Amino acid sequence: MSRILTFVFRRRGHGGRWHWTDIATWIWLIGGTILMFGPALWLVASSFKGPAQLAEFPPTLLPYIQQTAVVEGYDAPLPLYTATLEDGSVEVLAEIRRIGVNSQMVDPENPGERINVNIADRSPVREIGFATGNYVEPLVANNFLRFLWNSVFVTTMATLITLLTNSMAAFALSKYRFRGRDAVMLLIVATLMVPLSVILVPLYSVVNATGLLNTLWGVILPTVATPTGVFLLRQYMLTIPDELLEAARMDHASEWQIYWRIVLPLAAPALAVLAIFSVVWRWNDFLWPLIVLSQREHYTLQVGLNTYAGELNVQWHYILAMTVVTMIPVVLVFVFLQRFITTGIAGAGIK
Amino acid sequence: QDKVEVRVMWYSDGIEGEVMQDLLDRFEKTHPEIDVVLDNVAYQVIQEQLPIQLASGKGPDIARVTNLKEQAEHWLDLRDYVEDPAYWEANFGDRFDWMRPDGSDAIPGFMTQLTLTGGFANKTLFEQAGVEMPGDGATWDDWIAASKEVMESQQLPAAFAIDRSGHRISGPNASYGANYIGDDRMPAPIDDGTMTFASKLVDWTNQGLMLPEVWVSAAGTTYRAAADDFINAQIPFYYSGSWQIANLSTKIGDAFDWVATGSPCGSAGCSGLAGGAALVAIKYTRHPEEVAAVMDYLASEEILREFTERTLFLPAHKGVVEAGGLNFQSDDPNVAPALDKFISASTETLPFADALPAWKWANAYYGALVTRISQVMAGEISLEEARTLMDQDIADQVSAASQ
Amino acid sequence: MAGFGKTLGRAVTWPLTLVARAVDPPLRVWQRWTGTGGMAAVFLAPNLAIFGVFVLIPLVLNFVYSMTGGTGILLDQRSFIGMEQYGRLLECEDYTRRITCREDQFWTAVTNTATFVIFQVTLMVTVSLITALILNRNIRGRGFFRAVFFFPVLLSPVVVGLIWRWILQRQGLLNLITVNLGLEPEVWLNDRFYAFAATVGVSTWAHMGFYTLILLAGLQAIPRDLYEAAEMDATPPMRVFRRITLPLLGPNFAVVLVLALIRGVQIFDEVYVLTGGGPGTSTLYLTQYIYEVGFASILRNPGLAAAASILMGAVLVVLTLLQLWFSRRAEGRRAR
Amino acid sequence: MGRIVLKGITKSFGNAEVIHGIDLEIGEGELVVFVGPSGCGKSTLLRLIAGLDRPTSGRIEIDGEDVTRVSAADRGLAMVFQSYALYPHMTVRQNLSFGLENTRMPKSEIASRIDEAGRMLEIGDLMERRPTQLSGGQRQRVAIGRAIVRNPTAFLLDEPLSNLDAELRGTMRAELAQLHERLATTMIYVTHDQVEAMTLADRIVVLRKGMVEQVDTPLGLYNQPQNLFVAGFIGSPNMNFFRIRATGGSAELPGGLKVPVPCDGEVTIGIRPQNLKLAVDDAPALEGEIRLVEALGAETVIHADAVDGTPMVTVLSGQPALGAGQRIRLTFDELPHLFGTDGMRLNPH
Amino acid sequence: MGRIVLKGITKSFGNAEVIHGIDLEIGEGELVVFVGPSGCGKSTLLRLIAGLDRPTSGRIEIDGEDVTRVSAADRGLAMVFQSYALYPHMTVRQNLSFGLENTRMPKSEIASRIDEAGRMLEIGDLMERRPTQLSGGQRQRVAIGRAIVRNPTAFLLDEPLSNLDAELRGTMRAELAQLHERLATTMIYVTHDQVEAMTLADRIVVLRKGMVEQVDTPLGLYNQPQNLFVAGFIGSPNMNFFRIRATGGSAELPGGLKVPVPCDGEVTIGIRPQNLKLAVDDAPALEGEIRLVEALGAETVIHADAVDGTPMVTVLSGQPALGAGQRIRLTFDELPHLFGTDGMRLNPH
Ligand SMILES: Nc1ncnc2c1ncn2[C@@H]1O[C@H](COP(=O)(O)OP(=O)(O)OP(=O)(O)O)[C@@H](O)[C@H]1O
Ligand SMILES: Nc1ncnc2c1ncn2[C@@H]1O[C@H](COP(=O)(O)OP(=O)(O)OP(=O)(O)O)[C@@H](O)[C@H]1O
Ligand SMILES: [Mg+2]
Ligand SMILES: [Mg+2]
Repeated sequence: MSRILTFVFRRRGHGGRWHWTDIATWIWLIGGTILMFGPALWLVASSFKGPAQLAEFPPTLLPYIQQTAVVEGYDAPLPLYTATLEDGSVEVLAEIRRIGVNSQMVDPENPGERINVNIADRSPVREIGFATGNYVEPLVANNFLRFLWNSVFVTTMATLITLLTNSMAAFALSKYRFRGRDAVMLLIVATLMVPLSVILVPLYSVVNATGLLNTLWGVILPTVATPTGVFLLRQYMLTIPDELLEAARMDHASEWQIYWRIVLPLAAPALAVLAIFSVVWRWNDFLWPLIVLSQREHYTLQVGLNTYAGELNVQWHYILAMTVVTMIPVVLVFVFLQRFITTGIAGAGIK
Repeated sequence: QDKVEVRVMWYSDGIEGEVMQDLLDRFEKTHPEIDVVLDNVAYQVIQEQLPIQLASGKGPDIARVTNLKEQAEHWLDLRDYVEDPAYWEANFGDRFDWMRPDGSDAIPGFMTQLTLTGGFANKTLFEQAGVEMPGDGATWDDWIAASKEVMESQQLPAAFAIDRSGHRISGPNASYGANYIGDDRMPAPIDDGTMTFASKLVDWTNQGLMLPEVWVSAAGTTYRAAADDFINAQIPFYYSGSWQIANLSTKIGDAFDWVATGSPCGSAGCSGLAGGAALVAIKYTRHPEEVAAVMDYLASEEILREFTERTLFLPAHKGVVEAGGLNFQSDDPNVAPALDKFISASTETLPFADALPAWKWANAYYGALVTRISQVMAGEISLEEARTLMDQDIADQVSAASQ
Repeated sequence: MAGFGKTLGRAVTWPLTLVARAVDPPLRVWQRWTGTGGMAAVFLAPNLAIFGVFVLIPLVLNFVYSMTGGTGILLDQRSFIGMEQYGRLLECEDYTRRITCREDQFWTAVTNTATFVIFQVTLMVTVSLITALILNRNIRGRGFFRAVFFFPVLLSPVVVGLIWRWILQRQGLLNLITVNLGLEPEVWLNDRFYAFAATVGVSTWAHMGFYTLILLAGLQAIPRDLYEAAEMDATPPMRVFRRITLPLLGPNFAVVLVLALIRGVQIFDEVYVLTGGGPGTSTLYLTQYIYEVGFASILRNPGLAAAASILMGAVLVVLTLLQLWFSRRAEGRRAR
Repeated sequence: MGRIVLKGITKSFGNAEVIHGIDLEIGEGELVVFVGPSGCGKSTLLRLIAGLDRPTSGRIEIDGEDVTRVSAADRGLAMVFQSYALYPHMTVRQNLSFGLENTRMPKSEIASRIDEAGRMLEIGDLMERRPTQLSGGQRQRVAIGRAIVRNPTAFLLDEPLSNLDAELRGTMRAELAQLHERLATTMIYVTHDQVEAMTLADRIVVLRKGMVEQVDTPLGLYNQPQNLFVAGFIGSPNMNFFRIRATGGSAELPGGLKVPVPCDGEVTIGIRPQNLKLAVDDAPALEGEIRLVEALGAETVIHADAVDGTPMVTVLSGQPALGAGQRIRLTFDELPHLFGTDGMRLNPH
Repeated sequence: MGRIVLKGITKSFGNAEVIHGIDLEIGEGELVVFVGPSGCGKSTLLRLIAGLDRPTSGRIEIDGEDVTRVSAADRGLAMVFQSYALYPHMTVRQNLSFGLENTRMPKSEIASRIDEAGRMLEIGDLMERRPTQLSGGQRQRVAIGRAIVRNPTAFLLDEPLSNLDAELRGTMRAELAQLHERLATTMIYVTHDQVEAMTLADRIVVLRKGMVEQVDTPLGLYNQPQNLFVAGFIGSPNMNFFRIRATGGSAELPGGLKVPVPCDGEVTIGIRPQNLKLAVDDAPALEGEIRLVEALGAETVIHADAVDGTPMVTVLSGQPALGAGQRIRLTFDELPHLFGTDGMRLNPH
């Protein structure tokens, strides 16, 4: 069974020996993992960096904070540095203050004696540490739960409606012959062409006219009729054998039941794909909610997150942290849904 | 008793949102009948969404805005609502023209902060290189020459950088005698003053003195700041503006000493360019009285002083400025001198620069400048071609706007 | 976990099932009354209604915008000027030299976008296809790798642009590596070629998971016995791929090509953050141009932006129709 | 319940007409079998009756009611598809219950019907499996079960047994016969299998290129085929045909055996292989040379070429010691079938 | 060319072992047929030989070479799939030529092979159609054609004719027989059809639940079934079995007919339906009551219950005037088959 699953390149791959395709596969996978996941992991690591460290050149891989030591005679903990002394020896010293290019330092073991070090000859002692404030502060300060709820609401409703309406339309477009079918299909595909960011103003006018401004439905509705979804589902449903529908018709099923009980379950892989996309899109939607929602109680996470983007300064440390937080649910959804993609079962009922 | 809700659309570059929230909380305690909601938004919302809202007669009650003049028709005239219009005239009167139609006497709001473009120098780098920092009255050439020395001695990638923004180079342009405003208050053709500084910039870029990626690696009017390079001690000199003070302070920390330098001089003066954000009342509010109450509170000297001290902004309140003695809340020894420097530099702006914020076509000019000069730096067009194109861009904008 | 997932799935779908059951009787009556043709209308209605209001009307409005002038935002504040905006976009003194065009940046954006799309779509389709093929193999940890390749899709474009700018900037991660390898550091984003390659690469990085998933779903639907038949025929792997996998992947491949093309032409956010269109104007793409003209400055020219977007849409429609025409031919051959 | 009448049915796909005007009456409770060569339109006709396709012209009545425009779901028929068409995402049980749930039948009733069908079709153990986990034969049985549980006005079965092994096919055939007897439901049954057709059918409809060639009882068809096509199609191995000129009331078969013929001129003489037997040595006989001997154990099929080259087949019982290349002499007792030049039967009924 | 040897082959899917140790030798140019009930592992065994699955244990040799670990592509065999597995996106011609193109055969050679196969299988007119545009039978023929053109070391055919109509199946069977004769290529053939098995096979392998029950020539199997299973499985209708106690060298069938038995004790007596005939009135006979009469035209199958209730079937030639409910008395000439309590044959070979 297992080797039935193996694929195009499997020709000589089995039998225990390694075929070049196996090696290529693993090179691709490992390389891909580094390339795809590496930057993302780095993003997560960076989200624990303080603002200063984020701006730091060259960037570090991991978040660090400078070590400090409490030194006798000084109230505040002092930052630690490795300093190269005049005699060439290297020591860990605590800095009292820096004046120009000179750093006044003290040996934590021996607080009495002050040492002057040129700042070019010292480097901070740092250890991996997490600026958890990046997470805590926005979460505490910013009505986060409210935003979360709004996002969940928007994402869930939009995804459900998307799946429902798109699959219905795709069903009609793939399994019925009627006049104007090609025209409808064409229309739907044609509207893929203009990006949302371009028709924002007209769309705003429409949403304004329908009274949906500053409501979550104003965020949900314009996005659910996504032509992409219809297109995707239709193409998949074309591969579902008509005979199954006919069998159901013979079983006294109404067209609605055929759609609901036969076509929908069989389109599960495509639906899962669309559901994943929809969740990702709606969850990450930013531009459109920004336009519709101008009142804090309606903000979605992404909108809330972007309040850290100012005119002249962007508080990246908060944005990164919140990006990571907002990513968690979608990752979970993906992990949950992706298993449905594996089953290409549509053809299985047919001889 | 129903509370009246007043919505404030607010964006933050730093901690000012928190400060404002704090101030408003205090306001609500004393005014239980008013519920002030601070809608923190991205600057993009102010820039892109608010205009649409305003055009369709909607919007918040109060907003923090930077595009003041262009949208002046939407601001509410608070003259009939505030307690003491004279107080407003006295303390904010100078800037009202930035935010009301030409010839109007409305009181649309007040500047929450003033900004002024100006330079920053990495004092430590200069010291390490053993180069004397140019003093007051030093020209752009002096500064670049000094920075160049530092760059060479410290093996830095560049000598200086200037933010990629038409606004940022307009102060220096003015210093070289530029004037954008024609006699009819319509845009004048690009003049030699502008071209002088532009050609300097291009030369500096070609010579590798100016950090190339800031201007070259972007197209159109995209804003790019070089703050991070300064923060990382990659450039000894950085021309940006007063708003960077808080940012530099947090991110540089103790790494090196830095100073504000004001604007270097050109042939015509040593001008920076003022600007800033204003809190304005929106004409479409249903509760002008309450809005005015909030505005009165926020504009009061005491509150504004506290706001300024906590946010490290330049004050725009005449009384506050004149009273002086601001107790800026920062441990950083570099901050207070820098702020002082900017306050004193604000007296050196040239009249043309002062006129710009209240001039309708400034943005058209800025856009053309930054778009085309970048192209010259990238080697796509020559400076002469750029001049024609800039004139043409501006003319196009004007004609499009008047259709 | 699986059991929990099932329960959860049921909990979510249960209300929907109830609704689905409730609507059945009335729909049955409707079906008897109108026949299956009428049912097609029922199935299309919700989508078309939402679609009409929120997509079609704005599109039409957009077209109207393209024929108005001025800086007003709402239609009633704008004056009708006919096709002037189109004229302005298309006007050139010498069509061989972009610089002589009235909107030279538009033409720059058009050529840049065309080049970008050619490279990006090719790369995107190739990479997603290879990845889909590999993920379709029976390898250990398939689920994990699938998640890995999909992960960047979860990131917002702004964050994508940002991460890569940090990697590619003068003192970024990449230069850290090159320096450690003993090479000269390079200001990647200041180089025409590298910047262009970066936009192609980064946009592929960010979106390939999307297309991989679509292709993967398609691969799963190909009957296995066909591969067995091919194996009996001693078909070399590449030939199996070309002659069996590719053709049978047809419909999904069409989806991917069309979507990749469309989204390629519409590329914006991540590039905007990554290169901002630079160096110079060498990665200035159409949507950025439209954005700058129509939104970025306060002196917006929505009419011009709308006209540009309509032109862009028109070109896309033509390309897509061509594409669909090809895939329709393939569709004729589909399935048993 | 279950009288089905077709009137002047035609069906075209695009320009190609595949059913050319069929009239047919199927009585209540009758089991009618459609036979005919591959591609002759059996499945198409069945689909028209089912309501899955609309006839291009003509009229379909069920129990006197015109259902031509009624949808498949509302005709109350059940169908077993040639390709099974099981719902791949449902278990066997769900496959069986799906049709019942659509009629809002009580749960207990559904369960009992399914149990019964499961027992009858020996798929009781497979109830929780999905179609992918079944062998071909098991799938076919589930498909039949799905029709049975519905208790329909009429069954439409498109080659329901074609994928079963011989043993199971025999059993299932008997089951179907019993089922039909018990339910007395009208059944229309498409098959390629002569034995199925002969044993199950009340009447057989022989189709050819979208036309009805003959409708009759199995033995009627066998004994009195109306034309050459039916004669050749019914019966296995096929009937032997000899095309000869008849003169003076008789025709001479290759080898010299004479057959009385009621008319003069060109005729085709048809003799079933089972009716041929080895001739006594000196009697006049059909002569030929053996080409191939197929020993089936109980009987032996002998393919031979008559002296004039006409191929002929005979079935001899047992395992006679004959081999390829040997000469063979055959004769027959029963009157052969006679067909005219137009292919129509000449014998009296 | 084409000697295939299986040694101790077993195959498990997960925990379920479906092939339990099969040893088999298939000679060069031999045509071996696998028969057995549905689900007994015929297809699985074929796939193991093809190399599409790997045996769990055991060893497969082709022409003396161990190919157990060799991939299907390199075994040089051709297979006709039970599910056709035609490439849906290719025309018939492309389907046929696909395998040949892999071998870098000259174009003209490919074309001529395809033409020949097209002629042989009567699919010459369909060359430019796609599988969707073919009837089931036509698809099957294309699938066979695809194997034929390859000219393989051996053919593996998984029920290749199961979807053809009777007539075509007969023709195809003959064609296959000729093909085999002409090519002299080894063929392994899975079928449910007794006639196919008997007429085509050089040897028949009877499988049951993943085990080989008997391997023999068709007539060998028919005449000397080694055990009850084979006796029951081969021959249609199934052999009648009577389980009786034998005493004193003979056993008494229901009705009183005596059969000599070489030993005492419980035995099963097997009599083929075709060997039963109507008894002369007064002779001792097998007696029973007719339950069902199936008239097939040339012969009539009579299902009856013996007096002790044992069901029995007889096949009478022609159309005897018998009906359900009538008493029937049967006798036989040939020696019946005898099986012991262990189900093994007792008769001498
Ligand atoms: N959808 C269709 N489009 C075009 N032609 C069709 C279609 N369906 C069937 N045909 C043609 O109609 C004729 C009758 O087909 P049908 O399936 O009824 O044959 P059949 O008698 O069931 O054959 P088989 O015994 O092989 O199943 C065939 O020639 C077939 O090619
Ligand atoms: N992939 C599989 N996983 C699990 N069990 C399987 C698989 N394939 C076959 N089987 C089981 O193995 C046994 C043999 O199956 P196989 O297909 O070889 O039967 P067969 O003799 O060809 O039957 P049929 O005559 O119905 O085609 C069956 O019980 C079947 O359920
Ligand atoms: Mg058919
Ligand atoms: Mg099988």
